[in-house]
Order: sequence, then structure tokens, then C-alpha cells
Amino acid sequence: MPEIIIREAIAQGLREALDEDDRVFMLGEDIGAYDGAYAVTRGFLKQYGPDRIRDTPISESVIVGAAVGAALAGLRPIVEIMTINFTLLAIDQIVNHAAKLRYMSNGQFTVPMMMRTVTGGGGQLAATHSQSFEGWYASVPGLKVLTPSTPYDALGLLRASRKDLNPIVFAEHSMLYGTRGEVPEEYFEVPLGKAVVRRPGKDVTIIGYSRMAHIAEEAGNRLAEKGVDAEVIDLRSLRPLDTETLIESVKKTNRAVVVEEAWKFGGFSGEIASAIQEEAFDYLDGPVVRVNGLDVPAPYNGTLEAATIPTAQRVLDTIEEKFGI
Amino acid sequence: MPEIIIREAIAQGLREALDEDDRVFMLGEDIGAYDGAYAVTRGFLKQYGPDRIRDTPISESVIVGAAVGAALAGLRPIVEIMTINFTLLAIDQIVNHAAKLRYMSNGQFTVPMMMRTVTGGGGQLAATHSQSFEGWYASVPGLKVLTPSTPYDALGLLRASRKDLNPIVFAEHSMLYGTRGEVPEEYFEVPLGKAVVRRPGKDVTIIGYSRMAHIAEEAGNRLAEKGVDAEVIDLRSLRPLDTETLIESVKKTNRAVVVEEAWKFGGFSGEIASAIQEEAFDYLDGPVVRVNGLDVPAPYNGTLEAATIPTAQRVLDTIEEKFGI
Amino acid sequence: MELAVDIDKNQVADYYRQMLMIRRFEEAAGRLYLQGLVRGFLHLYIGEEAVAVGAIPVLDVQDYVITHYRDHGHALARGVDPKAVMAELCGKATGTSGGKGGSMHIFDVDRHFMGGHAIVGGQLPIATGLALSIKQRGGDGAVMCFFGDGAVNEGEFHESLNLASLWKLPVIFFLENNLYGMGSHVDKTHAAGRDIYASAEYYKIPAVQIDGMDLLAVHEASAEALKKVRSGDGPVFLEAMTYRFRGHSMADPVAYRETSEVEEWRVNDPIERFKSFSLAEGLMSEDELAQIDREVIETIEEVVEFAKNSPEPELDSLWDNVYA
Amino acid sequence: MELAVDIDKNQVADYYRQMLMIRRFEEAAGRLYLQGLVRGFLHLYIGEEAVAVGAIPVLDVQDYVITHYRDHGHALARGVDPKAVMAELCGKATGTSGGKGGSMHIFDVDRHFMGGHAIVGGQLPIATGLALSIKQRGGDGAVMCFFGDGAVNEGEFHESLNLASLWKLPVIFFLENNLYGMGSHVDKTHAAGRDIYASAEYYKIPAVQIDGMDLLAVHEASAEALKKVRSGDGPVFLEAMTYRFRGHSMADPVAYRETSEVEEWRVNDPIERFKSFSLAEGLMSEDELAQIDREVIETIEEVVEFAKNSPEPELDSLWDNVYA
Ligand SMILES: Cc1ncc(C[n+]2csc(CCOP(=O)(O)OP(=O)(O)O)c2C)c(N)n1
Ligand SMILES: Cc1ncc(C[n+]2csc(CCOP(=O)(O)OP(=O)(O)O)c2C)c(N)n1
Ligand SMILES: [Mg+2]
Ligand SMILES: [Mg+2]
Repeated sequence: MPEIIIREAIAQGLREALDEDDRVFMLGEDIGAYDGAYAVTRGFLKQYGPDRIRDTPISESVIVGAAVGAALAGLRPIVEIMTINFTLLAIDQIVNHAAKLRYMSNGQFTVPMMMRTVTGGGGQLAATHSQSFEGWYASVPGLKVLTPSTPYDALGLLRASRKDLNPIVFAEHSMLYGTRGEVPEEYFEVPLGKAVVRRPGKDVTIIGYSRMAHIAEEAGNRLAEKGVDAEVIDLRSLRPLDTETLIESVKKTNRAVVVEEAWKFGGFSGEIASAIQEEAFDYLDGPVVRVNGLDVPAPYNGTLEAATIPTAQRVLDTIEEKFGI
Repeated sequence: MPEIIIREAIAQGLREALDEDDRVFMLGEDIGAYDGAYAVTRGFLKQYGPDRIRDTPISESVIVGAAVGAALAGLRPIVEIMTINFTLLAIDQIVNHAAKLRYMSNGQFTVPMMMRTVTGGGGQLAATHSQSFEGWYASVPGLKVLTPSTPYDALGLLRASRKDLNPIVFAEHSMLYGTRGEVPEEYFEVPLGKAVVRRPGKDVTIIGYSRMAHIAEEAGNRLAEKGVDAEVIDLRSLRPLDTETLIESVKKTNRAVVVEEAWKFGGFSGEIASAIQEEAFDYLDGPVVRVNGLDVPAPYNGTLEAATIPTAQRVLDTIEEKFGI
Repeated sequence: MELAVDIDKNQVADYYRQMLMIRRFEEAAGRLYLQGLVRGFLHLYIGEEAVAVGAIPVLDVQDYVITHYRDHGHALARGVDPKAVMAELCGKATGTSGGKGGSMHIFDVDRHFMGGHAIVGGQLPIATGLALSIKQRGGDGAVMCFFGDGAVNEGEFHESLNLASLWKLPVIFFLENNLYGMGSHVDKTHAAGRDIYASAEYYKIPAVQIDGMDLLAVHEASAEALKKVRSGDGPVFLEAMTYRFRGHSMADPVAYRETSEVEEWRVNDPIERFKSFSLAEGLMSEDELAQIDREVIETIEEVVEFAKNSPEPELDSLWDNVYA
Repeated sequence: MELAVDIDKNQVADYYRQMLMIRRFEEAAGRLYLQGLVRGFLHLYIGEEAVAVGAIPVLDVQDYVITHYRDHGHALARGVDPKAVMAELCGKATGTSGGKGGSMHIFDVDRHFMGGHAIVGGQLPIATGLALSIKQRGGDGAVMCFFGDGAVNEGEFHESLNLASLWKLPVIFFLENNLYGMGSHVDKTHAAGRDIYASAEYYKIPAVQIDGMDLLAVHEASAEALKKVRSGDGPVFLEAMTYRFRGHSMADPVAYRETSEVEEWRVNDPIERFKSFSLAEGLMSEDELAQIDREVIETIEEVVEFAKNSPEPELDSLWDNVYA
């Protein structure tokens, strides 16, 4: 199977959408002439022209709002907001408009738009540029939130999203664009709301998403060296959340660790931990443990920043401390 | 002791600040000539004049940003954003500026501002006007989030806030302004980050904040009729969160229910539940249970809306279902 | 702007009927609110009828209308069934949104009536997107977007006008300048004062200020604007100077303005004015007018009865349409 | 605007030194970035030196300066210690923020240098608030707020200009129009085109466009603006037409513009231009200039050494200053 990087997988998914559906167009800051801040749309402007690859002024609210309007009118806009930090300037359009219009109109409208954006830290971009707000979006009824960690999932989720008529937040991790993985040449999709077991195991369940799915997997592999057989789950989608797969796993392993890059306090890991203990309390040998980003704004200094982001070592230490394995 | 309503308690706290500290001023939409959308600042414009009670244009971002700037320069601005729904238009200033400037400047700056706003549903204001975002703010390092449910706490927290140099989100519940309670004439304060036990008990801990603290208390009282002795805790402050009081209680009761008006999925109740089971797992007789707002946008119709908001009955039913008591 | 009456006798009666319909509808809604049958926030359009009725009927059915929470007038002028609107205000299953939207959130997809948006300024970016959809598809449709003098101070106003102008999008930005945003007078909220249309010129958007109490002036400017917008040259900005005779919402004690100011504007009542004009020009007779008055009252009675007698939505419906 | 040289010989040398200092500082920062010692985003000010150096020195020490992420030039012109700035770029404990802020977030409370803000447009509301604090206290201080041509399209630009004008706040809105926001040319992002100062007039803010490559022009306009602002009449808007010779950030491959365009602007290099002028007018000699060149190079070497040799922050410091 050919190997590609996530950046290419996303570009492929976007190209397919542009090629196969003339209702699809893209808009965002510097996606055209600049080739995309993270180079995902490199060459798109040349290939599809300025009507379908629309460079916008720096004005996040109208960018997202324009997508909402175009979607209401039957088009399939794909918005790029350069990073999830800047989505705060458009969050009213996402939460109070995109997410609400179907419900408030009692189903008269659908809002089939996607907002692609870049989440996470690790690039020494400091406090205003290194946040992970996908959990906030996941808490909003009416939105769907996808967080691929592999080229396969990125492409598969993009394809499946095209059949979904809801507003979707598609969160790409800045540090994963170069991540390589196998992608079959035959057509496939990844359904929204299905987690995947990256590593089957029986001793402890480690749950992650986006970049933390890789950290979870690394931890799982290192636990294996210690003779501990971890089951590693990549959520892929925060909303809908595949609670079923989580519960099934925990019923088997009796222990769960959630790894998330966002701040621990009030983070989405709290939802996962709460849901697991609510639904599988009697199967648990100990508390559901969370390993999160530290509760500080991201510091610029590389050593300091690295210390704020969960590592496989931290996962291992936590498991040893909490479960004695 | 004299009884007053929360609206009066808040007005009193604001007046004290204005009277005693000439660095204090207020700004917000319609706080002056209109007397405040919820009449909290009735008469303020007349009493303090237009320099200290500043009616602003409808432009939430610059309102909050202006407060951030004034606070940086040593003043003590108190902003009113009419409802927490509209804070989404200012959330970038709150999260990326107010909450970050002290850290990013390595302590060179403080941002002693308060953002008062109105949270919650129940007034048939429909989906865009009935939300509870205080949990989002509570997840941001650098912010403090207060959620008083009584006149005593409202006044006491406002007083204590004046000694705190951090940006504070002060969330008032729209349905509690008329809530009456005792407020001593002698000076008192309510420290930030201290929960209060509203009702001591030994069988189950019920945790709430803001309007849900009253629901929790009502549930506690009704449980007493059934012979169940519930301990009811009002958080009062979401950040800092008084985990200690929660854990202490749960160690005694071995059962915990969290009641929150926000959507359950991804709500702040997830933090509380997760923290409790993380720190007191061995004391728990069953899962920490959450009773939240239903995961739908708020419907306008009164019967429908009421069904989305937790009631004492729902708390009782949940306790019976989960704990058999 | 010169008035050039290009509407015929039938239209005159129809416009009169529509304005009166809105007036009586709003009065009835106000009564239902006082009876506790309408809840939440209720913002009446009384005094501003000439704007919606002067403007919206110039549009074709495939054009889009979008507005703010003070939306009943626009909905009715767009032909949305008044029964369904009133039922929505009463939270009934027969309402435009089955009782889930309420007064501030009226929608009618068939009439391309896109709401009813309660976040001030929030409809402006969406209007831009609706117009973009027309441009992408290559049609000659148009969007008419209403908003208030308070909304122009939101950042989204700026972002939307800039984008619409840059991309030459077919949208009429229709400002209903009723001088107040809640209790705040435009002179105290907008640096440029009340002549807001001048702002549009900076964005290179042609702009006209019109007498919003004069249906004919609104009608003519709207028709003109629509022609321009359809030609593909980009947006047009219209500022209708108008006034709301009632408070901001039913909860407003209206302490911020003098009764005398209201009285002065009442002299300009758009319905009375249009009536006098029609009589003077011989376009309608006293009898015809009386006949319309009676019919409208009857219709509104039916509307109210319908809303009152309609069933509440099923409790389970609260789970419907969160997702498609 | 007529140029009237009102600066003396000493000032000429000082301004030259400051511009050169920024130039060499930025070149050094670029080298450190390529060596991996500066990380994250690095936005160089090369080509725009005349703006910061022409403008900021007119201010008093109690006035406030606030800017965006392209902030080294402003920091140095404000007298922030270049060693501390470079150390910050290198993430060192001796940096302006102890290594926690980085290039985009330079602050110096003692010099009222209020940052260094990396959210485009985010500094504008804050500048408004700083100016409000002056007004509330009744002083005659001023705020100088820098931002780019890309930032003017954000809603916060609109909200801030409106409020500052309404409340007559003492702020100089200083637009550095370098024609690009990342790869987007101002002609494609701003409906009114590149003459953005015209927008300010709509807000009733006096506005001037100046040649941002000409230190003297910037200096004079800034002094003039400051006088106006101090008089209590409200904000002033200055638009300096300038150009960045490098990419948006070190990560920018600069595919969106022709090298010939850069070359044309390079002819206008503000430092070279000021040098020629000074020589022609006899304000500085070749020797003096060469002397300054040498001194600046030496200083920058020290700056770089200082930054390189400074210690990393303590790991535990990451918990400091989350709260006061
Ligand atoms: C973002 C936001 N801020 C504040 C409000 C509260 N609010 C509702 S209507 C209104 C006044 C709007 O005035 P204007 O735009 O002039 O419209 P009008 O009511 O006069 O028709 C305000 C402040 C809101 N709904 N949304
Ligand atoms: C809200 C927000 N949107 C987007 C970005 C990404 N971004 C950083 S700088 C920039 C361009 C700004 O251009 P301009 O204001 O002209 O300043 P210049 O870089 O030219 O000095 C963009 C889009 C950001 N930092 N913040
Ligand atoms: Mg108005
Ligand atoms: Mg620029």
C-alpha cells in the first residue's frame, strides 16, 4: 500500500471534493496565493481558480458566516481557519449560527459546511497560538468534531464528511502534517463517530485523539516491553463520540487512561473519564486517569513547552503510579 | 438579618466598589440610560455620571478589550456583557488577551478586570440566548470564574474580587435576580475558590452551582422527606475549584451527583465528576453521576425548554435509579 | 430622491393591506404577550412597517431575505403565513419552527426567508454567504439583509461590507435606522452620527438614505437598488430613517426617551401617511380603506384563534433536528 | 505634507543608529533562527525601520506603545534593552518575558511597551482601553498603536476606531501599510484599496497618509499627531506606506510577489535614504556614519552573545505568573 503524509491525504480529500462536486468551494486566509499557511492547499489556486479557492481578508467571523450562508443556500463550503486559536474570532458564527440553524428552523435548513482548522501546540508558538479548543466545539449540540491522527483517517473522514449535512469542525494537528501512513488506492471511507483500536490489549485502556493518539500508541508499545498489554484507542471523532468502543474496552481491561493535549481542568478528557466511570463503574479497578496538557498558558521556551505536553513517559509514569503496573 | 434579592446584592457590591475606589468604572451595553438589561445598574448613571457608568456601542470585543487595556494601565474596570451568549463575540479578548497577558509578560502585567455577565436559560429565550458557557471560561488558565447563587455570596464574592488582581468572569443567573436571602449588615467577604455546604448529610453528596445549587438543595430537602440524608454543596466558584470540600464530602457519603445546567456532553460537570473519582475512587459506592441540561439547543416552547433543564425531580429520579435510595 | 409613483391602484391597496396587517399583527402579539401566551423576548415592528412593505415585495421568490430578531414585519411582507408566525410566537407545533424558534427566530425556507437572527449583527456574514452562493452559481439573484443602527457597531458589519464589496456580491444591505439600539441613541453609539449610509461609501458601496416612513420612497429606492445589485456590480446600501413607536421589547420601560419625541414621530405614522396620500391622489377611497381595515381585523382574529387553538409540540420533538 | 526638518544633528545620528540597530538586530535574529536558536514564528521588520524610529521617539515615557507580533522594531525604538529582546527570542531566562513570550510577545512594563500581540487586530481594543485609562485619570498622555494593512479587515478595527472616536480617546492609530498581510495583497483584501487612511475619516478621525520609507516624514507626522491627540480632541490615524523586504515570517517562501517588486522598493530603503539625505545636507559625515555602523555591529555581536550565553529558564518557572 502506498504511504503518504497527512498533508497529502487531506489535500487529496479536498481535491476529490472539488473535482466531484461543483457545489464545493474553499475559502480562507492565504489558502490561495500563499498556498496555505501549512501548505495543505499548495497548488489549489492554480488548479481550481480564484472562484473555488477564495483568498479572504483577515476577518474570521465573516469567513465562517459566509460559509454558513452559502451552505444554507445549498453549496458545500469548506472553510479554512488558519489555526483553532483564531476560531475564537468566529466562534459566534459557529456556535450561535452554524450549530443552531437546523434546530431553530425545525429542520427547514441544513448547514452542510466544514471548518478545517489547525489545533495543538509543540511548535513554540507560545500562549496565543498553541491551544486545543476542539473540546469546546465538541460540547455544542449541532456540531460534529473530527480529529484525525493518520493519513488514512484524514482522507477517510473527509470522504465520509461529504455525505454528512451537518456543520463539521475538522481539526488537523500542526505537528502531524508530516506523519506518514498507508493509504489504500481503492476507495474507502472512515465513518464519523467510530473510534479505532490501534492496539488490542487486556491490561489497561489508553485513549487518545489527534497527536495524543500517537503518544497513547507509543505508551502502549513501551508498556508491552514491560510486559503490560495495553489496549490503545484513537477516538478520531469527538462528536459523535464512540462511547461503545470505550466501554467495551474498559470492561475488558478494567483500567483506563485518557490522554489529551488540552488543559486538564475542564478539558474534554473530563467527558471521556466521566462517561466511562458512569457506564462501566463496576468494571473499574481504579479511577479513570487523565493525562493532559498542564494547566498553564503555553510557554514559548522549548523545554518549558515540551514539559506542558503529555509524553509517553508521562503516560507510563501515571499508569505505574495509579495502577502499579 | 435583612433580606435582599440578588439583584440588590450585586448592585450594592458594585456601588461599594464605585464609592470606595476611584479606579473602578463600569462599561457595557445599556448599563446607563437603559438602567441595565436586567436592571442591576438601575440609577447608577444618575448617581455616578457618564464617565464611570459608560454606555457602549454594541461591540462586545472592544468593550472587553477596552477593559483589558484599562486594567493593564492600573484601573479596575467592571464590564457588563449583557448575556454570556454574547461573550462569544468577545471571547478572543478574554481568552487570548485578558487570560494570557500576565503569563506571557512573565508577571510584568496584571489584568485586574471583572466581566459580569448573565448565564443560563429558563426564560424561553430560545437557542441563541439560553446557554451556559461558564465552564469554558473555567477551563482557561489565567481566568477565575464565579457563580453565586445567593445574595450573600454575590455580595461577598464581589467584595473579595476587588482584592484579586486577576481577570474574573462573574456569571449571574438570569432566573436568580429575584432570589431573596439574608445579608448581614456587618462587612463580610466570601473568599474565591471556597465551596459551601448548604446542607450537611451523610448519604449522598449533591453538587451544584448557580441556579442548580438551588435545585440541588431542593433535591436534598426532598430526599430528607424520604429519609435520605443528602449533603448539598454549592461550588460558588468554578475556578479555583474547591476540590477539597468535594472530596471530603464524598469520602463521607460515598456517593456523588453533579447537577449542572450546561449541556452534559463536554460540560463542566465532567471535570467535577472526573476529579472526584480520580481523588476518591476508593470511597465511591458507585459512579459519580451527572444531571445536566439536555444535549440540545434550547427550544423556545416553555414545556420543551423546561424539560431540558435539570429539576429536583430529575435529580431524585437519577439518585434512585443509580443508587437505589 | 424624487418620488415617482410607479405602482398601480391594485398595488396600492395591497401595500396598505400589508402594512396594516403587520400593525394589527404586532398589536395582537403584544396582547398575547401580556396574557402570557407569548413569552421570552418580543420585539414589535410598529412604526417601521413602510420599510418591510416598501422593500421586500420588489424581490423575486428566488431572492433571499434575512433579518434580525425584530422579524415579524419582514416575515409577513415576504408572504410567510401569519398564522404560522403567530403560532410560533405562542410556541405551538403549527408555528414556523414548530414552537422551537420563537419570535426572534422565524424561518420559511420555501419563501427563502432565512430568519430571524437574535445575535446582533450575526445575520450580516450569513447574508454575505447567501449572496456568495448566488455568485458561485452564476445567477442574477439577490439578497436583502435587514439590520439596525445598533448592529452597525459590531465588527461583523465591517467584515461583511468589506467582503461583499471586494467580491461584488449581490446583496442589499438594508439598514433600519430607528435611532435606538435598545436604550442607546445612535448619536452616542456611532462615531459618524446618524447618517450611517456614508460609511458604505468608504467600502465603495453605493449608498442612499431614504425616508423610512414613506412607503413609496422605500419602494422606489429598493427597486433601484435591486436593479443595480442584479447587474452584478456588487452590493448596495440603503438606510431607511424610521422609528419604533413601542419599546425595544415588551420588557422595555422606555425610560431613555421623551414621550414628545415619540409623538413627533407618530405624526409621520407610515400607515396614516400612505392612507392620506392614497386618498389625496384618488388611489383608494374611504370605503375601500374601511373594507381593508375590516378584513385585516378579521384575518388577525383568525390568526390569533389559530395560534391559540393550535397544539403544543410533542415533548419528544425537542430531540428532533439537532442533526440532519 | 511638507517636510520641515526640525531635528538637530545629534538626533540625526541617533535616528540613524536606531534604524541601523533594528536592521542588524533583525538580520542577526534571522541568522539565529536558521541556526535553530530562535524558534516558532519570527517576523522581521527589515524595510520598515523608518516607521518605528520616526514615530516612537516623539513620545514621552509615560505614553503607551502597543503593537502586533512584528514587534522587535517597535521595542527597540522604545528603548527596550536589545539584549533582553534577543534573549527572549532565544527563549532565555534573561529575556523580556523570561523566555515565556517569544518573538511575538515582547513586553516592557517600565517603558510602557505593552506588547507584542499575536492575534491579528487584538491590540486595537486594548489600545482603546489604555487610552481610556488616560482619559479616566484626566492626564494628557497618549497611546501609539501599530497594526498592519491585514488587521484593518478585522471587526475589532471597526469597533476600536468607533469607540475611540466616540469617546475622544487619546490614541494614535498607526497603520503600517506594507501592502501585504502574509501573501495577500491589500488590493485583494480591502475594498477601499490601499488608501486605508480614508476609512478613518468616516469615523471622524483625522487621518494622514505618509511615506513610511522617509524617517523625517514619519517623524513630523507623528509629532503633529501627538500634539493633536494630547489636546484632547480624540484619536488621529496615520498610514505609513512601507514595505517588508523579507517574507512574512521566516517560514514564508514568498511565492506571491515578484522579486522585481521587492527590488523597486529596495531603492527606497529607509536607511540608505536617510543616510544619503544626511550626507547631502551635511548632517553627518561618511566617517561618522562608518563609526556608527561599526558600533552597531559591535553592539549586536554583544547582544547575540548575551542571548546565546544566557541561561534557560528554570523548568518550574512554567508555573509562575499564571495568576497574580
Ligand atoms: C451580540 C449581541 N449583543 C447584544 C444583544 C442584545 N440586544 C438585542 S437587540 C439590541 C439592540 C439592537 O439595536 P438595533 O440594531 O438598532 O436594532 P433595533 O432593535 O433598533 O431594531 C441589543 C443590544 C444581542 N442580542 N446580541
Ligand atoms: C486573528 C488572526 N488571524 C490570522 C492570523 C495569522 N496571521 C498572522 S500575521 C497575518 C498577516 C497580518 O498582516 P498585516 O496586518 O498586514 O501585518 P504585517 O504582517 O504585514 O506586518 C496573519 C494572517 C493571526 N495571527 N490572527
Ligand atoms: Mg435601532
Ligand atoms: Mg501588512
